[in-house]
Amino acid sequence: MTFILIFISAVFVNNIVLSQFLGICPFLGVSKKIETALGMSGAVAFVMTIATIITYIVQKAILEPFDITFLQTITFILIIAALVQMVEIVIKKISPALYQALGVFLPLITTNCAILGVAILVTQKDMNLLESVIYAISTAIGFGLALILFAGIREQLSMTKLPKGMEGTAIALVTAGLLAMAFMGFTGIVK
Amino acid sequence: MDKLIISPAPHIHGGDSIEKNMRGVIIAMMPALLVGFYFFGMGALIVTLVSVGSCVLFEYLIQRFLLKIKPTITDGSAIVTGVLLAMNLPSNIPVWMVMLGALFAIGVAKMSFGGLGNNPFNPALAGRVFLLISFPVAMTSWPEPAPLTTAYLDAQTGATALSSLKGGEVDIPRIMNLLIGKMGGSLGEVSAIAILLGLLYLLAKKIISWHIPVSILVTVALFTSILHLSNPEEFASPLLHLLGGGLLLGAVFMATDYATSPMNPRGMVVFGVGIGIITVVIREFGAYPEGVSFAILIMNAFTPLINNYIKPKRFG
Amino acid sequence: MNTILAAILILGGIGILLAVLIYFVSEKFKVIEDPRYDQVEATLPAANCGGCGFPGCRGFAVACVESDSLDHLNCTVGGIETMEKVASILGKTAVAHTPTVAVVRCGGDCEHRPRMNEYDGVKHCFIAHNLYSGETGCSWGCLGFGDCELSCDFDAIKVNPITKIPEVDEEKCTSCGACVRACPKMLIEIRKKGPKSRRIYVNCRNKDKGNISRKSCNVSCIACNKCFKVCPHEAISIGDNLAFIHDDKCKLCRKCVEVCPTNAIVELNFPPRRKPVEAEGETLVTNK
Amino acid sequence: MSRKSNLKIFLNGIIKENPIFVLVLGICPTLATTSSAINGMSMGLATTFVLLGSNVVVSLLKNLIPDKVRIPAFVVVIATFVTVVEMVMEAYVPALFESLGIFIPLIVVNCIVLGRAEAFASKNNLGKSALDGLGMGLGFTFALTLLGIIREFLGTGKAFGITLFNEEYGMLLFVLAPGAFIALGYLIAVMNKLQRK
Amino acid sequence: MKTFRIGGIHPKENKFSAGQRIKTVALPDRVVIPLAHYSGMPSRAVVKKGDFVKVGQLIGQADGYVSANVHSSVSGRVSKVDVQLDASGYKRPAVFIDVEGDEWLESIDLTTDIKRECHFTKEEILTKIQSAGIVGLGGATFPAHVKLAPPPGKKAEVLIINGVECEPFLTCDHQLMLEKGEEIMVGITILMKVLAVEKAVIGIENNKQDAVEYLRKIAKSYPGIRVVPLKVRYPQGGEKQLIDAILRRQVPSGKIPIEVGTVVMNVATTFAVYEAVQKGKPLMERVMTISGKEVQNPGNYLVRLGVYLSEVVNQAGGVPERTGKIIGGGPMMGRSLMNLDVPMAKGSAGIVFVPDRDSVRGQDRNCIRCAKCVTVCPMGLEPFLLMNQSEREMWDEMEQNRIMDCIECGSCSYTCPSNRPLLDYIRYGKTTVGFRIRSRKAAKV
Amino acid sequence: MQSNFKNMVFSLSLIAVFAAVTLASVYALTKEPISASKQAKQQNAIREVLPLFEYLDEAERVGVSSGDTLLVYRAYGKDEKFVGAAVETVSHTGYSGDIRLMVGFDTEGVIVNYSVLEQRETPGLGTKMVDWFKTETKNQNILGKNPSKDKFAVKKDGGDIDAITAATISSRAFLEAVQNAYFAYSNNKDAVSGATTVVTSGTAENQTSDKR
Ligand SMILES: Cc1cc2nc3c(=O)[nH]c(=O)nc-3n(C[C@H](O)[C@H](O)[C@H](O)COP(=O)(O)O)c2cc1C
Ligand SMILES: Cc1cc2nc3c(=O)[nH]c(=O)nc-3n(C[C@H](O)[C@H](O)[C@H](O)COP(=O)(O)O)c2cc1C
Ligand SMILES: Cc1cc2nc3c(=O)[nH]c(=O)nc-3n(C[C@H](O)[C@H](O)[C@H](O)COP(=O)(O)O)c2cc1C
Ligand SMILES: Cc1cc2nc3c(=O)[nH]c(=O)nc-3n(C[C@H](O)[C@H](O)[C@H](O)CO)c2cc1C
Ligand code: SF4
Ligand code: SF4
Ligand code: SF4
Ligand code: SF4
Ligand code: FES
Repeated sequence: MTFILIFISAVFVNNIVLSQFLGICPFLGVSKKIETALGMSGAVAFVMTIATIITYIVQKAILEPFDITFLQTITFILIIAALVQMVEIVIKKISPALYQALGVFLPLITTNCAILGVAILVTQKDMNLLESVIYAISTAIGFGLALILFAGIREQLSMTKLPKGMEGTAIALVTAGLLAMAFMGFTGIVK
Repeated sequence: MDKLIISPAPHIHGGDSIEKNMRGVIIAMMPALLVGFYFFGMGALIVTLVSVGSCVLFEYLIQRFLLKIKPTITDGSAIVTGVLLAMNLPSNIPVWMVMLGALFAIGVAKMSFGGLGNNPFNPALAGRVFLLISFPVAMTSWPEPAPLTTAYLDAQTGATALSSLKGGEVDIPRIMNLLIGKMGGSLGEVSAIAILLGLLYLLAKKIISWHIPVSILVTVALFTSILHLSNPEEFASPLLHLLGGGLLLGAVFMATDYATSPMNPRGMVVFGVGIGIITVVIREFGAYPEGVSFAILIMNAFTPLINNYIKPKRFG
Repeated sequence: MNTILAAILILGGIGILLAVLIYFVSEKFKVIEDPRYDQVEATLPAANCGGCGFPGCRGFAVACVESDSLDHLNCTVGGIETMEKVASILGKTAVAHTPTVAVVRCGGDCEHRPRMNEYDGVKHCFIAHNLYSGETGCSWGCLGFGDCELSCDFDAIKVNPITKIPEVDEEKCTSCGACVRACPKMLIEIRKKGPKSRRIYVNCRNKDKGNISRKSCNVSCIACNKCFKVCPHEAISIGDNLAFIHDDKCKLCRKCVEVCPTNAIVELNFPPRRKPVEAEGETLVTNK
Repeated sequence: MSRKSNLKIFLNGIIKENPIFVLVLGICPTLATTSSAINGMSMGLATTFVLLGSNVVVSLLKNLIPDKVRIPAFVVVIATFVTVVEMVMEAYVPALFESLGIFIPLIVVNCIVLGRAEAFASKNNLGKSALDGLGMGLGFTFALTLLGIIREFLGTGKAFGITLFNEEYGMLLFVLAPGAFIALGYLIAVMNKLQRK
Repeated sequence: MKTFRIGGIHPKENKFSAGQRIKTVALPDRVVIPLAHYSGMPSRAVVKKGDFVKVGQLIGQADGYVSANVHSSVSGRVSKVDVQLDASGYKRPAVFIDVEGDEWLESIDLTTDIKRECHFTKEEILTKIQSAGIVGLGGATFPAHVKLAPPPGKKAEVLIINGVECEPFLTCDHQLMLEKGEEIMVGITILMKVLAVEKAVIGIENNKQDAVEYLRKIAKSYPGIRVVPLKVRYPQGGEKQLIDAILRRQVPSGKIPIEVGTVVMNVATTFAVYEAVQKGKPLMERVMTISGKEVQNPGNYLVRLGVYLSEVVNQAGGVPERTGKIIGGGPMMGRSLMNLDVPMAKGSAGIVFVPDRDSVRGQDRNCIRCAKCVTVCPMGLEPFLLMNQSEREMWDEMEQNRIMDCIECGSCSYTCPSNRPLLDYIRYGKTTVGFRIRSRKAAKV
Repeated sequence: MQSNFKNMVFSLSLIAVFAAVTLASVYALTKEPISASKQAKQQNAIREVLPLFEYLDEAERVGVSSGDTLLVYRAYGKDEKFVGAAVETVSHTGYSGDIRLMVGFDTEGVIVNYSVLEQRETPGLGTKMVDWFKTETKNQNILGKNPSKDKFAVKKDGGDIDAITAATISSRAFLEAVQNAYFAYSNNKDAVSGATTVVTSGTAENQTSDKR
């Protein structure tokens, strides 16, 4: 049951993009087409889950016992950066098709603050490993949901003529605001 | 005629127009609006006039001075937005709030996207939810019905059927009152019969198809029945859900908004089912007593995806 | 002091570990792609206009790397400078291609070609062309709805709102050929720019018989053969009731211009003659 | 190098290539920490410090770092500065530290910081890099403060905590998540318009 | 009442010329017989300047399989073989003949009595149809002999006769059914014989009650022929819609009716088949409707091919004043004509005059996403989307959205409350996508 | 610089080491101030909610029925006289996130003052709790009230206290935390006289009627 609650919370109620404000650069950047949004969501889900597991273990097995949690930020980001790079290299070799689909997004993920954000959040929330993994996956799904919805809207907007000055980022942000407003309806379902 | 006109076929047009559709919606809203005027008196009238006036005015000003295009206020869509915004507000809400809501609806939710037809979210609902979030106090104190009262800001307040449910109170209005509209609530949502009259008119005039309203209502009825049967203590009866809040208003007038709903019957049904489910979830499990507005806005966001993946029934 | 030591050890350890890991992973999973693709692509203008005949700049880059010589390859946008850069990367030699420019071959502005009916459809050359021959009696001439303008990525061709005929800005035109493909009436031709941008061409594509074409437009080519006879360089040929000046043979002597009875031949960017010719057709296709 | 070009480098970040309005990078902290002007400004200054520091160090180290590990090395440098900021803030301005929360460590992934290190500091000398970092940082701070003022004003009727109109009239939405998006959206639209002129 | 299952509209019928008996148009001094057809290759002229031709004599030989013979509709002397402006302003090959008397080929049976028995074999009939130059008179002018010879492996089960005439204003098929019912029945039996089918169905819209009753009555003596009244709904005459309405079978995308075991023929085509087979008369005249809100004598006229439309119109009371637009064909699918100095062709089913106040399109506005175009599209397409994509030249996406299925019925443009030029753009997309598909196929070969 | 295995590893680890040294030293430098500032915050909070006192007992941990362990600081005035206790209490039923309070009681169990240590409620709604329950309008002031005598629940739930307008959820949570504090306090007072440590707080019932 708690897993379901974590899921609902992370996907709808406390959506990482729409209410936690993490991962907004890719949310704005790779949301022009539904297809790319799908690719990005997949890549994020993959990296986020693995990164959370590894950083969790590092935190519990190394940083905390040695009382050097102040190194958290630096170790986590190093791990994530290295991980992304390795994933990129490996995918490029073993599945060119997957690389075609995800490749362009991978470098963007390092600077996606949602990955680091989730890694830090699970340590702050005192979750256990399983909860952390569920949380990471759910968050990634929430990210994907927001991204894909948003991509749908933007694809539709690309078929219309926007007022001058509103094109591009401006309208994207306003749309995101309205989307976030709609999602506020979920508040209170789970804390 | 000196020069013949050459144009591609077809050479005739059915004569349907944006104005005709909007006029139809306005006519369809009249019964519910009049019931609102009756039960909430002066306040309802003031709120409606201010809402319509400011929607039209803002649309005009924005198009004329900011976008520098020919104003399209004559197409009537701003009027529809204005009336619907008003119908979604309590009748004792201060005028300046109504104006802010109208500004948000027209300025942010509609004109930023290029006006009629381009907006992904329902403007009137965006305006309403904006007010609900920004001024929760004013937006959740409902005046008691008091026929033809002249009270406005100082109206006697009470609870709506649904909010009293949420507060754990048991004083639930009788079904008859729900049908004719003798209950607390937004000024246009109270009378089920009046709204249904509007629905019949819209259907008869072929302005909307049945898919969206019916699928919403059926979904809510089914879902709440299941909940109610499983635990009558905790969950209210379907009848109360159907009649006791803004569901009918939303299902008939707001979810059917052209610009923000899916564009083929299958998609419309998916859309309606989505709204139904989200409404009940928010009402029964969420923080808000009323979920239709949010549900519609959320499904508005899904609309492009629905259009993208659910295609009309094809020939062959 | 203890924490400092631990920090150094652990951070250093993680750093080394990751570096080693990445190193080995990248060694193990190396993918080889000719790096010159990227290098060549980087020198190209990235206009992706297709003027070179390949799908986008990347395609052209691959073709440059793969082919034996660059003789038949030319980036119309970047011109010889770009091709020289490409050549130096690849150790090949670039050939200078004669500069060319787009030319619209219709002089039938509103004055010379009366409108006979009114088009009330989408203002789009292709759509109008598929429906019928056009608002004037000439079924060969420009429709004036600007498909060419839309197709040009370089803002080089614009329909003149008064004459309703497009004009090419020869400074901007890269002769990518997009407009040539866009024009449903096939009015646009990529021609040699000519010395000092001087060009002479027949400003008409009407293949109707002379009497018919004359009726619909009074600056049309009526295939009277006068230019053909007067041309000392055999640069003009006549076929399908239409004269054509071959830009590789034309020596810009301007004799044909003088004899054309309908002013259908246009001379561009020449200094004014001593004896001014009353040639209205010319003023139509100026580039200013 | 002349004075003028240095000034240009400095102003570049604040106006012409403002990281928020023009480059649209580092949006998360921009949105998350601007519910009040003071928070926005603090976040901006913290980022400025990191930018300045990392730009300086990167430009110093640029010749010592092999190309292939360039990015990881930069990241380490940046992360160091971020952690320093983190600890210092926790020690001396605990209240602020708490309200900015997770977004302080997240400066690490702020694309501006890495972006400037990569695009500018790794190619320029110390002085210029410092100016660039400072300019970019102040541009960022400017944007955050402006957004903070707007949101605080619209949402609660205050600016930097000073009441300008009765809180009753404040539109709560602007303090909350949706308002952040919307306010920034229009701010960028206005900036676009101003820039075009 | 039966009708097709997806989409459709009901435009104002305006059948002013209904019930007007077919009048024969007097012979002019000169005719210009076009050699080109809408579909297929133009025919090759087999006469030259100065030749004397009789009515019914072959003047244009079919060029290729999908092409049709052309016959002289008058007797007289060929004045030239040249090009002639067609209705859309392009020049097409044509034979110019100066009329001299009215001398028919001897092989043509000019009696009016109905010849019911047909003793020819299937092959003989097909040859007769082919040499008579019969093309579909329902609109597409597709050579009938091609349609009647299904590709190997395909077998027709039902013959459908298209008497729908769903276009507003047009009444020529209606009148033909009333006046030539018996002949049509015989024509149907001939077609059934060719196709070796046992069943034939005549689909007629309900607004032609008299035709339904009359044909029902005489159909009793023709075994296997049934008349089915249909609910009035445009574009019921489209063959895919008609098959769906009558048989509840949907022709798959990109396929022809034989795929679902049927062949559709128009009533006028059927009548032409009768005349060709039983009377030896090639296709050289047809019935057309002249109509319009302000036309003096709207009516149905029997016109020889090659007569200038202006002369036909003169006999119907001339061009009404303040005409803004002249449509060749019906107002939904017809083409607007540049002028009336255009010769009558096999496909000309009518001329409709539109007063100038009705002829200019309304100003188009934003799409309000009302989905009415989607609702009415008989092919289940999304016209608004196709238009948007066509505007942005997204050809691949359009192909995925099945633009090639569009039958260009115009229901979408007709309905749109925002007056969007949907079909204009869709046609543009369809042409381009069709071209891309063909060149892709060519590249593969 | 050329990238080869050796110098890659070398330079990276060198930078890492420098980073580690820097960080560790800053850590060493800020360690004291950080814990000092945390302490100061707590001390200030306690001072704010209690009458003047001389010294505090070591905090005692008291479990309450919500499962939390609360910290009780007993304060003594001159001549070791017990002047009251500050309780650090928490509620998890807030609108969003936990609500942490410091509540001060005098010797009788009357609330002296409270201060909000941590809350993430909505600005303009739930955040009003910071001074709502100290304000002397309507029936919302809890200072000077005694949880054992007054009904510490919002009016909607049949209590005596007026909830924050449009923020019933936050108010409920707030009052729940105060009640928890009181039970910890009173229990702790008893604990001196030897009673059990775990108490049942009345809030448990309130919670179940909270429909969600
Ligand atoms: C390119 C093309 C090829 C066709 N091929 C065949 C065919 O092989 N067999 C056949 O029976 N009909 C064929 N048809 C005829 C069509 O099925 C149809 O009857 C004709 O196009 C007229 O239909 P319409 O007026 O509804 O468009 C073809 C039509 C076209 C345009
Ligand atoms: C939209 C549309 C409407 C049509 N309406 C009619 C009609 O009313 N009557 C008719 O005979 N053919 C109509 N047709 C043509 C038929 O589809 C088909 O081509 C014809 O019935 C085949 O017979 P034919 O080859 O003898 O002409 C229509 C076609 C289309 C695409
Ligand atoms: C954006 C937003 C923030 C809210 N924040 C709070 C909050 O901080 N505390 C709270 O109790 N309720 C909050 N609510 C919930 C509603 O105000 C809810 O209607 C209220 O708690 C119950 O209404 P009542 O207090 O008038 O009975 C919030 C609602 C919204 C939309
Ligand atoms: C059936 C129908 C329902 C409508 N519902 C709404 C509505 O709920 N809210 C609104 O702002 N406008 C509504 N409109 C008006 C108009 O479509 C709306 O302003 C557009 O969303 C603006 O693009 C409606 C119009 C029609 C025809
Ligand atoms: S004018 Fe034509 S050839 Fe020249 S750049 Fe434009 S599209 Fe290309
Ligand atoms: S030149 Fe061709 S494409 Fe350009 S406006 Fe004329 S007809 Fe259209
Ligand atoms: S014209 Fe094409 S898209 Fe439009 S309704 Fe007809 S079949 Fe559908
Ligand atoms: S009918 Fe017109 S306005 Fe309606 S959806 Fe189609 S194109 Fe848009
Ligand atoms: S700042 Fe969060 S993703 Fe860029």
